[in-house]
Amino acid sequence: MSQNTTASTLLRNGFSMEAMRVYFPFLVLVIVCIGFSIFSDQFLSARNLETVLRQTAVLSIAAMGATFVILMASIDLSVGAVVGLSAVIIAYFMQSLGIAAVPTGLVVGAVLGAVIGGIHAKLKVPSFIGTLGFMVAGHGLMLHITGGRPIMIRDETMRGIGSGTIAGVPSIVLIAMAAFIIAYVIQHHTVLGRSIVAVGGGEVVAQRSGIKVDRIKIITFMLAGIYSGLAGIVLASRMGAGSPTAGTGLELDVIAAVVIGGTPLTGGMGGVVGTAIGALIIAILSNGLNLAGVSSYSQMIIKGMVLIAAVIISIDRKKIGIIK
Amino acid sequence: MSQNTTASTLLRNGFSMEAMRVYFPFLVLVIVCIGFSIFSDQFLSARNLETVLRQTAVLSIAAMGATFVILMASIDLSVGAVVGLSAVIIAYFMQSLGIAAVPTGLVVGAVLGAVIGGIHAKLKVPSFIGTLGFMVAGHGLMLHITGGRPIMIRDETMRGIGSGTIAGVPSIVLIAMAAFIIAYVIQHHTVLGRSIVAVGGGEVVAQRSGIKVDRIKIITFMLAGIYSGLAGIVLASRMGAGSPTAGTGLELDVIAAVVIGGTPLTGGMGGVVGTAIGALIIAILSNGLNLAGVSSYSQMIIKGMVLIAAVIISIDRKKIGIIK
Amino acid sequence: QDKPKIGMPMTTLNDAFWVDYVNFAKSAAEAYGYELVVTDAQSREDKQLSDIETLVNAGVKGMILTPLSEPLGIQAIELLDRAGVPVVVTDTFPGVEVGYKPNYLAFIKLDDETAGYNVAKHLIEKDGVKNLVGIGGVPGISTSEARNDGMKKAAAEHSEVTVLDVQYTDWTLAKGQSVMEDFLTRFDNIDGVWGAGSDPLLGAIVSIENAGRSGIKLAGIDITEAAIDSLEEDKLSMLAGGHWVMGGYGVTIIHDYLNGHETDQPVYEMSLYYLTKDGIDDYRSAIIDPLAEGKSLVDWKAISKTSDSSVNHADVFQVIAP
Amino acid sequence: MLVETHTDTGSKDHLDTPRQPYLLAAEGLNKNYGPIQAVKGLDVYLRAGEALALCGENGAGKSTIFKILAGEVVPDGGRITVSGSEYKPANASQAVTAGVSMVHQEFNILPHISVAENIFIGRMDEFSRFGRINWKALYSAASRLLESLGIKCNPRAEMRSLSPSTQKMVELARALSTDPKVLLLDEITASLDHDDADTLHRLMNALRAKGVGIIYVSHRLQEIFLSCTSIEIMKDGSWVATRPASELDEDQLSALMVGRDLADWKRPARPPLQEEMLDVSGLTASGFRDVSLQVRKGEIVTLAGLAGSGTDEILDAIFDAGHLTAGTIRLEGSDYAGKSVSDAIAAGIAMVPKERAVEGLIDTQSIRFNIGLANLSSNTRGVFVDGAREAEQAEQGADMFRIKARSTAELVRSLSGGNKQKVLLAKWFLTNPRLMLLNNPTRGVDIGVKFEIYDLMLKLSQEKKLAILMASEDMAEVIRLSDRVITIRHGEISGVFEGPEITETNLINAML
Ligand SMILES: Nc1ncnc2c1ncn2[C@@H]1O[C@H](COP(=O)(O)OP(=O)(O)OP(=O)(O)O)[C@@H](O)[C@H]1O
Ligand SMILES: Nc1ncnc2c1ncn2[C@@H]1O[C@H](COP(=O)(O)OP(=O)(O)OP(=O)(O)O)[C@@H](O)[C@H]1O
Ligand SMILES: [Mg+2]
Ligand SMILES: [Mg+2]
Repeated sequence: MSQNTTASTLLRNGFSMEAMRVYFPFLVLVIVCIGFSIFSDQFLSARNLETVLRQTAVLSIAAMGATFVILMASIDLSVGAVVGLSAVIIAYFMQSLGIAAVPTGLVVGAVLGAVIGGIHAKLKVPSFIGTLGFMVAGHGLMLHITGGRPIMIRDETMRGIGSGTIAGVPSIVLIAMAAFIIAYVIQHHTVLGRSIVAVGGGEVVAQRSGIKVDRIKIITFMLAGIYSGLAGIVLASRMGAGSPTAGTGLELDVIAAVVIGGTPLTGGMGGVVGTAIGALIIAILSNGLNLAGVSSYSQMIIKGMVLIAAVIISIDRKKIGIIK
Repeated sequence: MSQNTTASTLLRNGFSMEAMRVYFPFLVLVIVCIGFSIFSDQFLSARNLETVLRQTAVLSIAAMGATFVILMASIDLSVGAVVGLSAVIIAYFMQSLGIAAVPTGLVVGAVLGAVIGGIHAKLKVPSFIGTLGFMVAGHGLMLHITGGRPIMIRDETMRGIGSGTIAGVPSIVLIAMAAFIIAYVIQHHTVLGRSIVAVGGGEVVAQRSGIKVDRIKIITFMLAGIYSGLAGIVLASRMGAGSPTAGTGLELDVIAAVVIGGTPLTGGMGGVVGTAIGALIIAILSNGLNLAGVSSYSQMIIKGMVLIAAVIISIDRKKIGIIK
Repeated sequence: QDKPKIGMPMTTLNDAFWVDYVNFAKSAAEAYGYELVVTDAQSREDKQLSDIETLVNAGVKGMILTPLSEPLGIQAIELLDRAGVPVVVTDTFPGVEVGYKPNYLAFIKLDDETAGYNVAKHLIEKDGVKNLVGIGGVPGISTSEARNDGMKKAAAEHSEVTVLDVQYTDWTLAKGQSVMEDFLTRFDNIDGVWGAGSDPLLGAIVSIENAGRSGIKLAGIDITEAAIDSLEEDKLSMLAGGHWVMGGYGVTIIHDYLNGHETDQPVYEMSLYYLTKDGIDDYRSAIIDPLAEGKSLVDWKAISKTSDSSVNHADVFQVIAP
Repeated sequence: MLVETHTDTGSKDHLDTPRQPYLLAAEGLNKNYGPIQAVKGLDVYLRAGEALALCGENGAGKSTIFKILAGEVVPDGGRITVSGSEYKPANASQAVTAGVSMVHQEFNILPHISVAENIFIGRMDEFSRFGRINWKALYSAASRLLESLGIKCNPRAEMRSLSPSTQKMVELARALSTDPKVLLLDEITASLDHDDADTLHRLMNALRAKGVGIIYVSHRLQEIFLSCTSIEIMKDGSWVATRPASELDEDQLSALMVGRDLADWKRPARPPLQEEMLDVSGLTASGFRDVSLQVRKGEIVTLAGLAGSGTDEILDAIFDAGHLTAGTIRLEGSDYAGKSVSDAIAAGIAMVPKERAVEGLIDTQSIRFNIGLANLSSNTRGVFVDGAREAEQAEQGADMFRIKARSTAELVRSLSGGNKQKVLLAKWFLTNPRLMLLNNPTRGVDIGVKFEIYDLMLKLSQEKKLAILMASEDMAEVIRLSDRVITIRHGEISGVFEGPEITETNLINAML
């Protein structure tokens, strides 16, 4: 805390402070990495770092979108279902359309996001419940479409996206990076991004300041849907299939990544830089525990505790104020 | 809306107004029941109504406890894990202690609740993340204790609780009713209940009114833990075992029951009467859809949509203000 | 229109194996003139118990049960006994022997441990695997744990074989993939992958391809269409399965019981069909294609005591092999 | 500009200057909240360059009128024109587009983004191309605006780093950035310090000179005469009178507002008191240091200081004594070792906080619940709440402070601002304290009730030997009530004044 204060006196304006805050999640990342490199020789190998990045791709893309929703102080439990639906629908249409089916994933995400956002904004259904409903219904729909069996993807281009590299970097990692840069620009340099932060910081104030709050809510859920759709494309290419259980449980990892990254569930502050680090932490945790050969029962216990510890270190209590 | 206003003029004091609000979830319950009685002859049979009450017992007990947490504007994702741990630990100790092991369930709940509450209140970890950590770790712990295999309960008294009746009413339903009455009294007639609502309505105001907010938070999570412990006892007696997967996924049903019952996630209003109805709605939904012979994929889709519709009808937007 | 109902409280329906199981049972129910009411517990025991109670209230005449756990099996059998509903248990041991209550007619099972054992044996003895990793199912579910046990047993019988590690995947392709990625990073010497289910194995195949590793043999349980394709492409060396017939035979037992015919044996044990690359063509033409064309694979009337009292269930309840 | 469409009807004694067209004319406004008629057939006429004060008791309907004009509340009836054209805003941004801007009484800020964004957030399109923001243009526009208004702050600073008064001024800048024709100010000075209040009044004059019309609400009547040209008085949602400001004085205005003449309100002579209640010495915490002061039983002592001088912190530190870094507190001669608010309440200390929305009241709950909250320890039997006593106490509080509500079961959120303040006072006075800490106790309370509260404070101090330590930004209030005034400057005591020494000049000099 005192370190924080000293640092803040050194810095003059709000944006450097913003930059400072990113170091807390980063600190957690460093601690976790040091920890694992002690228990496993392979952990810091180039090959494993590439693996970790691959494993982070889907999570981080989905979490970028969810960051916007959480910045707005809403929550999205439907992430996993939308990612899964996108993957399943792509795989379904790929059987007839081939690689041309890829954009359907984005369309699915955008449409679902708009519907979810519309229900939330216009019918005033709390986002927790609205998205919970879509989570349950979405998984049902995936089972309908697949008939309970994974739909294999035979298209070589699609499979190549999942497994290939470009200039030595896995292509899905490049996709995730591009998604991050776009999210960064949206958050920090666009009217939409600032409006999202404003709605999260105070909906009534935003409304009174002339922001069309309902419209921003719908657009934000749509944006999150598009990100989930993209995550679904990456998932499908990585798995070579649209599986009826694709994306199950992803929403909790996504929310954990966002919060560890320093965006509180009360919204209005934080952002995508922290989320990228948060997603890495979550992915590294699974990877590192597996590498260290920890039994899967113990892994669950350790993961739960590390999650709490990470948040203890990373969140900025002073700024958040009341913690709920 | 106008109906609400007219009604409120007829009624003089706050408790009747409070009572009014309960009608919205009740309305949903009635609609759902009418719907199912059209599609299934057996739905309204005495035997099925008894079954539904049995099926609601565990959920409603756990949801009573969670109502207090949500009234306080926190959230508890660890409900399922605590219920499961309670069931598993009872089953474990029952092997040597017999029926005397039953209270361990309450102890487990109380201790876990106090720890969770302490981490939240003292270390300022947002309850979503703190309880998510305990959810993951708790399931790991259950697997450890059971070694991955259910522990049978052979004690006849215990099994009798789960299947028996007293004066024609299933004993677990009587337990749930007692738990409800106690929760009602706590919420409406005790200092603790007032304090919980105050912390949910405005933490700073509560603190400035002489309420020891941290202590209330810890006590509330402990209370919720005890309710979860009790739910674990009922679950163990109903299942005749402590299973390593007991309670999985229960937390989402619990939160849905509370919100459908009219307690918003922003806390400060609502309460246990609504939750009892909300739990019934959730349980009836599964029961009715199965009775009506709806295919299980479609059930998921219908459930998701009904959840949203129920909230559209039941929540009191005027009172809640901003919906997040 | 109101046909008598038979209840089938399923543990999960998001998996190819159980979808085949249900579809096969449906063809039996249809042939005998029942409505098969299927519920999905989504792997939750309390939900399965509730589903069973609800099915009883729906007035089912009999039930085919695959309990999520032994205690649940006992609870269910007792509950069904009180309600007077006959039950045939499949796949998972319900904790009690047939006849524990008079309504518990039969147990049709696959020996999961043996299945896990045989698959591991194939990898060890036919494929010469020395350093094995296991891709498991769901922790705490008996089928999953028993298959693991069988695999470990086989490995223990061969002193030259090491089981490097076993991790769970919730039977999913995605987790199979990421678990395998981590195995590949951890162990340079993996030459065999044992799978408790075929979906996670498909995920493992993708990881191995991505990592550019060769010489790793994979085999596992559950014959699904997608897995057969991989078998054909030499990405898998063997698949064990075909036990999705259990539910359909359960319907036969119930049907006969309701018509006054006791079944012949308390326990029927399905021996798995072990499919390797050379058997694929036959398997496709004998099983997959007829199924796809909607043909019933079994002449249901012919194996029912109700239509032919000389039938012996023990002779006719077999995994369907090409 | 459209041709004049409205003239005075003569049926009411509106200002008689028919040459100029009305900038804003609202006629026959009605608004019902269920059975409550918040506004009943009210007319408001505003001319360019005019500053109209809207006066009325708490709950008279002033804020409701403002919300109607600002597009936040849809009226049940009535017709509004702005510059002669029909005006029916569906939301705040339509109102702004039509030239009507409002500054709310509560804070309306976004704490975690920059000052510049707080000003322009609703109109960022003006500073962006294809959705991408031109930050340079944004900051320089904000910088220019703030400078032209005489508001000193960095447009890049995070909003939460500013003082409350400056935050309020940024809100004013936001309203003015839209170049409004009509500016609505709802009790804005309640949040401003002296300097900023001066700046505000200068700005109001400048705006009027530019032809902007202003409607102004404040319960500090002297301000109204400083900056308003005419006064409209309302009661229970209905129009009472409209007069040029020059034709009224403070006493006449209060007589019109509350129907009684308050001109002769004087603090009764008070006997000197000896017995010590509070003795604070060497008190230090963040925001102030080495503060020593005494309050005797039956005495009213006031801490006076500019915003940020530390008066709020001193009151807070006594009430919630866990954060003290040095110093001792003695109550009635014995050491007070309390470390928390509940210790303070148990020791007979009560405190009416400054920010009622954040620290004072839970607005999703009833009046009864809120009053009961500070009295939980006394209204109990074991762990149970004595509901009957609680209800009785709430009734007593509602009577004592004349809270305008249908019943004590009404939710606090549906009360007017001043009535909320009364609930807050009732909550704390009913704890029967021996030491009362009051921070701006009559904030937003109308003039009639204000004097009743003064009477009550004096009566309790006299009869029950209640000791009162108060802070107030209302100079008239300080002078009227205090037995002693302690001025605070930069967190330290800068002077002590008693009896006739308590004059505005003396105090201001010691505060600056
Ligand atoms: N949303 C609402 N629901 C119910 N009653 C309301 C609502 N808003 C206002 N009222 C009532 O309307 C009346 C007028 O309130 P309003 O806030 O306009 O008064 P005001 O003149 O601004 O008072 P104050 O000086 O205290 O701010 C009050 O009786 C108030 O209780
Ligand atoms: N969300 C809401 N729901 C219902 N009524 C509301 C809501 N928000 C505000 N009000 C009504 O608006 C009126 C004004 O409330 P508030 O105290 O916030 O402003 P105010 O009257 O201007 O306060 P002050 O007079 O102190 O400036 C109140 O009568 C209140 O009932
Ligand atoms: Mg007002
Ligand atoms: Mg007001």
